[in-house]
Formats: sequence, C-alpha cells, structure tokens
Amino acid sequence: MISLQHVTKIYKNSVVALDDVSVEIEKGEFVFIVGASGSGKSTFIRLLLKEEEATKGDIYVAGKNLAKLTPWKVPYLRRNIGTVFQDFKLLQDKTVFDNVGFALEVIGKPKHVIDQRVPEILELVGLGDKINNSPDELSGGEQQRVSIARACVNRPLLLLADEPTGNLDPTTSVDIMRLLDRVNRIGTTVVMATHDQAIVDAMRRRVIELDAGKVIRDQSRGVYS
Amino acid sequence: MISLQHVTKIYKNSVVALDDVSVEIEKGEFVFIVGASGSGKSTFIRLLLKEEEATKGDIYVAGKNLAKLTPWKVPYLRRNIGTVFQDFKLLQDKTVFDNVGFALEVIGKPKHVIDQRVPEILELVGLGDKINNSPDELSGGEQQRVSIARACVNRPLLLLADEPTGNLDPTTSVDIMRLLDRVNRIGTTVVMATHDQAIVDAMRRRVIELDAGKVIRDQSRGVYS
Amino acid sequence: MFRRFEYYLREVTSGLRRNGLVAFAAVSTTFIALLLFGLALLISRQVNLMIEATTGNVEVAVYLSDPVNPQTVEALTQKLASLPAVANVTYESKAEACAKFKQEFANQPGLVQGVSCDPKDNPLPASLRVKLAHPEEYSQVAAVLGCRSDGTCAQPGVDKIYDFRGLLDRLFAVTRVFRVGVLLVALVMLIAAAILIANTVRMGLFARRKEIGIMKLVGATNWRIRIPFLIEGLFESLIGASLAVLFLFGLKVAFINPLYGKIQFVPWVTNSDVVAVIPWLVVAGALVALIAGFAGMRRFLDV
Amino acid sequence: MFRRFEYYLREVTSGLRRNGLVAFAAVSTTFIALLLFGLALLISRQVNLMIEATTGNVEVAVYLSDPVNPQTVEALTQKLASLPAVANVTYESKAEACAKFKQEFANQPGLVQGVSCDPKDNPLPASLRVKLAHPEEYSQVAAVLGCRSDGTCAQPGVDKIYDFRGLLDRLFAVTRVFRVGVLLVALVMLIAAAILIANTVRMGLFARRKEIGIMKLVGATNWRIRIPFLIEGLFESLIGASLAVLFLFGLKVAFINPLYGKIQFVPWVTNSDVVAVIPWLVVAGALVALIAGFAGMRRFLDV
Ligand SMILES: Nc1ncnc2c1ncn2[C@@H]1O[C@H](COP(=O)(O)OP(=O)(O)OP(=O)(O)O)[C@@H](O)[C@H]1O
Ligand SMILES: Nc1ncnc2c1ncn2[C@@H]1O[C@H](COP(=O)(O)OP(=O)(O)OP(=O)(O)O)[C@@H](O)[C@H]1O
Ligand SMILES: [Mg+2]
Ligand SMILES: [Mg+2]
Repeated sequence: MISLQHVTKIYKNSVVALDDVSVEIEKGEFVFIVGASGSGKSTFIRLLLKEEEATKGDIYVAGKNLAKLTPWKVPYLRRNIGTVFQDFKLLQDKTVFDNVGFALEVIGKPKHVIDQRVPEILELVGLGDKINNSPDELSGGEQQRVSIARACVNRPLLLLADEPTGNLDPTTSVDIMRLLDRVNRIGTTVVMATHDQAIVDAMRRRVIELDAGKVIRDQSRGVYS
Repeated sequence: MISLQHVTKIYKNSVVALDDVSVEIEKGEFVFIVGASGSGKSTFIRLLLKEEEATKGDIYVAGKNLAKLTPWKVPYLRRNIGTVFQDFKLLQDKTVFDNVGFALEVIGKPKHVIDQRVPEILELVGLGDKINNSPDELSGGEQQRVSIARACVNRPLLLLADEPTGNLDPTTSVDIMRLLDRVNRIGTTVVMATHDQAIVDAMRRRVIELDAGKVIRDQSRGVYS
Repeated sequence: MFRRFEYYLREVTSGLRRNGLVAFAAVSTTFIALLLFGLALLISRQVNLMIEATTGNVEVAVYLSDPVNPQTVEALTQKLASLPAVANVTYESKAEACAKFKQEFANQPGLVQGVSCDPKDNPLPASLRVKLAHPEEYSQVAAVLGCRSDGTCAQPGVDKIYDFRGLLDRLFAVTRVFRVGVLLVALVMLIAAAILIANTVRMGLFARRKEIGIMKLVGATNWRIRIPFLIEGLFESLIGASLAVLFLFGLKVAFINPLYGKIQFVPWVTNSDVVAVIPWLVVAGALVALIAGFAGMRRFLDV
Repeated sequence: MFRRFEYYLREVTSGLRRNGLVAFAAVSTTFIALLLFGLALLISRQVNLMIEATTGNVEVAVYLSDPVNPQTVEALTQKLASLPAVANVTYESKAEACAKFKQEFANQPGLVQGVSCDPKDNPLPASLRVKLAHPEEYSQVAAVLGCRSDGTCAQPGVDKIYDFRGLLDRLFAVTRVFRVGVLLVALVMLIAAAILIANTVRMGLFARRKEIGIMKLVGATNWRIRIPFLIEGLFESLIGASLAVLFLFGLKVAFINPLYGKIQFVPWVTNSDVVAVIPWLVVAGALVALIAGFAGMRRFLDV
C-alpha cells in the first residue's frame, strides 16, 4: 500500500524534517507514528498526500510513484485517501454537512447518497445535532470530529490521521479510536500520528517512532515508548 | 481574582454553552477545567477574556465587572492576562520572535527588554532555533509552544491556557507543565482547560469539571475523573 | 450533467451570499470601470457627431468668370460631381448671389445700397457650391480645377475658388486632435477597467486562498474548484455591466434628453448609440473577469 | 515617542512587503482612480481654455449713422467702455471699414469693384468695435444703446448694432453644455475614484481581519492596530497619487506638447495646469483612503 524508500525531506529553510526514512506499510495495516513534537510526523503524512514533495527518495502510495504523478492526477490519488489534518482544515463558509459532503461530492456521488451517508457518519462521531452549524461555531474537539467524519465518509482505501484525538477528552477519544478500528477492520489502511500514550498502549498495533526525522523504532504490537 | 456568579452563556444559535456557573478563583490558584468535548471549557475561558459576553450573570476579573467594562478599557484588561488559545491564534505574517514580542510591544516595553526576554522564553519552550521562522513553517506542537511563550512572556497576573498540551507529546507536555507551575509559583493565577488525564492526575491541583455547561465537580487537589 | 450544474449553481450562489464584501467590491468595481469605459465611448460618439455636423457643412465655392456659359456650368458640375470627395454640386446664379448678399448684409444699409442687383451691373459672381462628402479631402476640388494657392485657377470659365485651405486645415487639425483625444481616453478607460476588474478578482481569490487549498487537499480537481469561481466572477461582472448600462441610460435621459429641445442645431447621442455600447461593455467585463480569474487562480491552485 | 514611531514604521513597511498582492491592488487602484480624476480635471481645463479662446474673440459692432460726429463717437465710446461687460472699445472709420471690406472680399473682384472707397460715396458705415470682457453679458451693450431686437437703436448717432444675439445664444448654449458636461464627468470620476479606493482598502482589511482579531485578543488598543493600517493606506494612496501625477505629465508631454507647434491658434493646457491638479489628487486620495480605512476598520475592530 505504502512504501517509502530512503526518503528525505528538507524544507526550504533547510530544516531536515525526515532523514533517510524507509518504511513499508501493507494494505489493511494499522500504524501509529509517534515521536516528540517536531520529529516529522506531520511531514510523513503530508508526503503521502503529496501536499509536500520528498527532497530525496521514492514514495509509492497505492502502487503509484508520487514523484512521477502528474499534477492533474493528484486529485484522483487524494480521493482514495481520507485525511484528518492536525489543524482540521475545514471550509469556514460551508456548514458541517457541506464540509463532510464535499468529500463525497468531489468523487461524484449522487445527492441521495450524500444525504444519507453524511448524517450517518456525523451521528457516529457525536455531532448529529451540529449538522447545520458552521465550523467557527464548534468547539475545538467538535471541529476535529468533523475532520474525522470527512476523512472516513467516502470509505477510502487509506486513512491518514494527524493527531485525531489531540483536542478530545479521553472518553470521546476512545469512541473515535473505535471508529478508526472499525474502518480498519473493513480493509482500510490507517496511518495515525499521535502523542496519546494511553491510546497507543491500549491498541497494541504497529508503532513507528520518529526522532528528529529518523525512524528509531518500528515495532508491531508496540507501545508508546 | 476571578468570580463568576450564575453565569449563563447562550450562543446565537441557542446553544447553551455554560449554564448557571458560579465559580470563585483566588489569586495565585492553579485550576484545571476538565470535561468532555463541547462541555464549555473554551467558552469559560473566552468569557474571562471578554472575547465573548455572558448572556446572564456577572463576571469579575481582577476586580472588574466585565459586563460594565467600556470597550476601550478591554485591551488594558487583556494585557494583564496571558492566553494560550486552543487554535494558537498566531499572526501568520510575523516571525515567531515578533509574535511573542508583540505581547510586550503592546504593553509598551522598550526594545532592549523585548530583545532580551523573547529569546529567553522561546529557549524555555524549546524553540530557541526557530526564532525567525514564520508560524506556517512550524509543526503543530511548535505553534502551540509559541502560543504558550506569548502568553507567559509579559508575566501576566492571570494565565488562561486552553489545552496547552493538546498537540504535544508526553515529554514536552511535562516540560510545559513545569513552566506553568513555575509561572504559578511566582504568583500568577493559572486557569487551564485540558483533557490530559495524566497531567491532571500528576499535578493534583484544583479541578473544576464541566458537563454540558454545568459545573458537576469542584475539587481541590483533584484528579481527572 | 444536471447534478454537476446544480452543484456549480449552489457553489456560486452561496459564494456570493457568504462573501458579501468581496462580491460587493467586485460588482461595484466592475460597474464603475465599465461605466467609465461606456461613458468614454459615448463621449467619443458625441464628439464625432459634433465633428461630422461641423465639417458636414463645409462647402467649397467655385466662382465662375463673367459671362457665365450654361454649357461650362454643366461640364464643370459633372466634373466636380464625379470626384469621390464631393457629395453634390449646386449652381448659384449672379442674381441669387446678389439676393444672398443683400440679406446677409441687411444691417449695413450703406453697403447694400451701394450694390445693384440689376443683371447689367450686378457685381457678384455666379458660383458652384460644392458640398463635400469627405471634407478632409477638400484639396481634390482645387486640384481638378488646376487652382493655385492664391485661388486663381487654370480651368477655363473658373475665375477663382474661395481660399478655404487655411480655415479647413485649422478645423481638421482640431477635430483630429479631438477624435484622437477621446479615443485615447476611451482606451485608457478600457485598460483601467481591465486592471481594476482584474485586481478585484485577484483580491477575491486571495481572500479565499485557504479555501482553495483545502479543496485541493480533499481531492477536488482544478476544474471543479475553478468553475464556480469563474462563474461567480462572470456573474458579478455581468451584474456590474448591467448596472453600468442602466446608469448610462440614466445619465443620457437626465443630461442629454433636455438638450434635444434646447440645442437643436447640435446632434446629440441617441438611445441607439447607448444600445450600441452595451455589447462592448458586456464583452469587456466578461473577458477581463474570466482572464483575471483564470490567471489569478493559477497561483492559488499550485498547492 | 520615537520608539512608537519606529514601531509604526516597521509595521507599515512589513505590512507592505508581506501583503504584496493587496498592496499592489491598493496602489494600482488608487493610481488609476486618481489618474482618471486628474484626466477629467485636465480635460475640463482644456475645454474651458478653448471656450474662453472662442468666446474671447466675440466682438459687438455698433454701426454709426452718417455723418459721424467725433463728439458722439467720444461720448459713445466712454458710455460703452464704462459697462462692466466691456473690455475695450475701438473706433473703425468709414475708410478703415472700406479697406477691410476690400481685403476681405478680394476674391470676389466684381464686388470689390462695385464699392468705392472715395469718402464721398463710401457705402460702408463707421463703427465702434466693442470687445467684451464677459461675453455672456453681451446684452448689456444692446440695452445701454436702447437697441431693439431688429437691430435698430434709440441712441442718437447709432444706426444699428449687429444682430449677433442668435449666434451668441447658440454659442453659449453649447459652451455651457460642454462646461457642465466636463465638470459632471470630473465629478463622476471623483465619486468613482472614492468608491474604488474605498473598496480596495476594505478588501485589504477583510483579507487581514484575522490578524486584527488576534491583535485585539493580545491586548492591543484600537489605535495601536488602526494607525499602521491607516498609515499603510495613506502611503499606498500617496504612491498611487504620485504615479497618477507622473502619468498625467507623461500624457501631456506625449500628446499635448506636439500640438503646441502644430495647432497654435488653440490654447492648450500647460505644465502649470497639470501642477494645479496635483493637490486635488493628493487630497482626494489621502482623504478617501483615511475615511475608508477608518470606516472599514470599525467592522473588524468589533471583536
Ligand atoms: N461561536 C459559537 N457559536 C455557536 N456555538 C458555539 C460557538 N462556540 C462554541 N459553541 C458551542 O458551544 C458548546 C461549548 O463549546 P466550547 O468551545 O466551550 O467547548 P469545549 O469544552 O472547549 O470543547 P473542546 O474540548 O472540544 O474544545 C459546543 O457545543 C459548541 O458547539
Ligand atoms: N512548511 C515548513 N517549512 C519549514 N519547516 C517546516 C515546515 N513544516 C514543518 N517544518 C519543520 O519540520 C520539522 C518537522 O515538522 P512536523 O510538522 O513534521 O512535526 P510533527 O512531528 O508533526 O510535530 P508535532 O507533533 O508538533 O505536530 C519541525 O522542526 C518543523 O519546524
Ligand atoms: Mg504535526
Ligand atoms: Mg475548547
């Protein structure tokens, strides 16, 4: 599903965010990316989405070499990837419904499918009563859950989640993790960056630990540290 | 220092975010506000800053009735309050240095004080090497630490922190909590909204728990739940 | 297909509703820019009408030597009438010339009394009055008659032609400046309108660059993002153009219509002149909005 | 005080640098808006110059009855010269009138021969040529001489006055339309300029509303936030105004200067006319930017 081969990412200001990272992730896996703040977790996720380009090395996602992907094919790649962004990235002038529905509209789903699936998934993340609010009327955790709903709604092949529980209390976090687990069980590959020790330790899935851009641990059924 | 008397906050879309909340916080206290996502923690903090107005009830901060504070006096209130925002609220077109320095500039500190104190506090939050970056070149956790540095740099009377560790790994979180503890020990009142069970349990300070806008627990030396 | 259309329509209307300030700026800027351009076009038309009215009256007088021979008159008339620059030629007999003179100088009784219209000693010459179709080419007349710069002519039967060259040179020099001047102003207006509209479109995109970035990250193709923005821009520019047209009509009714009655000897722009300006405004507005939207978006689509 | 100034300066320059697109839009919009306004002012000036040149030559001829009495001439001259509308009065004797007539009709030999300049039977009347200081008030002359609409006058010694009323009425009707027209265009331009500049300032503020909100939350006073924005707007509008002035000079040099030599009989706008326009542009630009900035910010300062 995902293959990184000697990937290095150096930002314009010469910060080395990832340093010779090689990782293979199989279809259907559930992987935690852990590490200190600034260790390169978000960069790892951004590279898979081709939001940023690798400075060196090759990245394959769903069999495609991202460096060779022509710009107009990028949207089609992204439609197979659901992403929870660390800063949510919600459209401020659309309602919660439209934000989530947009991910379906973009892949050309008919209106009746949208009208059915969107309230369903919002109910699942506990936002059944905020469907018509705009994002700036939501609490931080609620915005995060909208982001999660948008990432899951089109049942993507790959789910990238950047600290999906950073703004959530432990109880809600557990609910979200259940949701991700369920998504994973129906075949979706999940890559999740997190600092939440409790969650990582409870799930006991594969853990990749980054430190200053280097993979310092890659352990199946691992714990936070 | 802070006194809320039967405070109710109803947002325009008739969401009741706080419901008849009465709380007294003494000068020098360290208070955790905990509760599920959407329970009203951020609203509580926004009210203290007069970012939002209470719908009912009286709020006193540093002896001033916020409802009666004339608009042009609000900035002077805010200068005594350092705030860590859940969404960081950094000025995108200023460097990290200028973002933190702005809080000092605003209260009229001379340039040499700014040039001395800003690098000091940035070093303290572990961003000594990112002084001249712009916020969009920082990781989520790094942005959060800039927000913390800005809140602490002018040694305010009151520090409001809305999930200051939401984007931080446990190790960095502990460092930040040490910083907040130190700030508290030199006399600053600290009010911190958080979901981080580990931190609350470790610190053993006063805990106010909200549920659907109501105070359901107010415990000195409490735990998360 | 229909769903897609519905989607775009929804995007556009909600975009207009939610970005009130940006939409207002775009519409009002387009309105003003196109109004100014239209105003310049109409002023240009008005100046041309006035120039045509002025120069349209230009008449060359070919004085015939006494005695006047009807065959010569006939031959000369045909010769002159065949010139491309000439519209028509009329003959003014000695008697007519005298009558005109008396009328013209009626307020100088001494002068009138001193001139007798008796065919025997009528001092005024007969002449051919040549109306020009293309007044700028008045020199054709002098050339075909072999006239020299002092007004005397080689053509037999012709005494003199009225030395109008200086006058016409001056007239046409001025009218040319006017024509070029108003066209120049119209051009400046068009460029100004283009820059202004492009600016607003780009600022509108700038204010929504985050939105565009997010759409891309969610997997929207460039066209899916672009089309609603382009339609929105087109829509705003059409509203602006319509307002400009309405306003131009208003200005015309308010300021030109009262002149129809008061100053009749000057031709004024008519409703059909205003109508003729409409396609220019609409096309200019739409083109600029589309091009600016397209070009401006390139920057923000590179996510 | 100095620190504060330094702070503002830094805010302004960094604001300009970082908001390239917004700054560019503001400067170019101000430039265009003020250029158009300045252009309208200059065209208005040019039209007025031309009107003055045309109407400045207006002369009223008062024909005197034969025989001419020098005392009457003296008395009439003084009477006319004392009128406020009159610039000066010159006497044209019968002999001068005849000479002028012969010169004027030199190309109509028959006519010239028919008129004799011999003092005994010179048919042309003597006249007083009245130059007007205020051509619009030409009727004063007719009134003081008791002239009727047919041109005959009650004043002894005066035969007739030339019946120029129809002509002048038409002339002034047209010039008035022109004057009002160009002033109207200038006014439309001023309003358009104001709206355009205000739009850009407001869009610029809109693009930075988040920034303003954050500054307020950190404890900045309204003035601390406002002043850099206002100075920035002022600065941009001054750059725009300067560019507009430069461009106006350029247009004048490119299009008017070549005409100085070619078309000398028309007065053209001079450099000092362009200079006279500068304060209008600067003041209009600065005022609009300040007012729009101030008004626009109210919305975004209510955090
Ligand atoms: N501007 C707003 N307009 C309308 N409703 C709002 C607004 N801000 C917050 N709310 C609602 O008020 C309730 C409390 O929000 P608040 O942000 O205080 O929650 P919170 O405790 O901070 O949650 P979280 O832990 O997720 O940040 C939520 O239901 C939210 O949807
Ligand atoms: N756009 C950028 N330009 C320059 N440097 C960047 C950029 N984005 C991130 N960096 C730097 O790259 C490093 C890795 O950032 P990244 O966002 O991947 O960290 P992270 O592991 O997600 O951290 P966090 O847990 O705090 O979110 C950091 O030092 C950061 O400052
Ligand atoms: Mg991150
Ligand atoms: Mg919150």
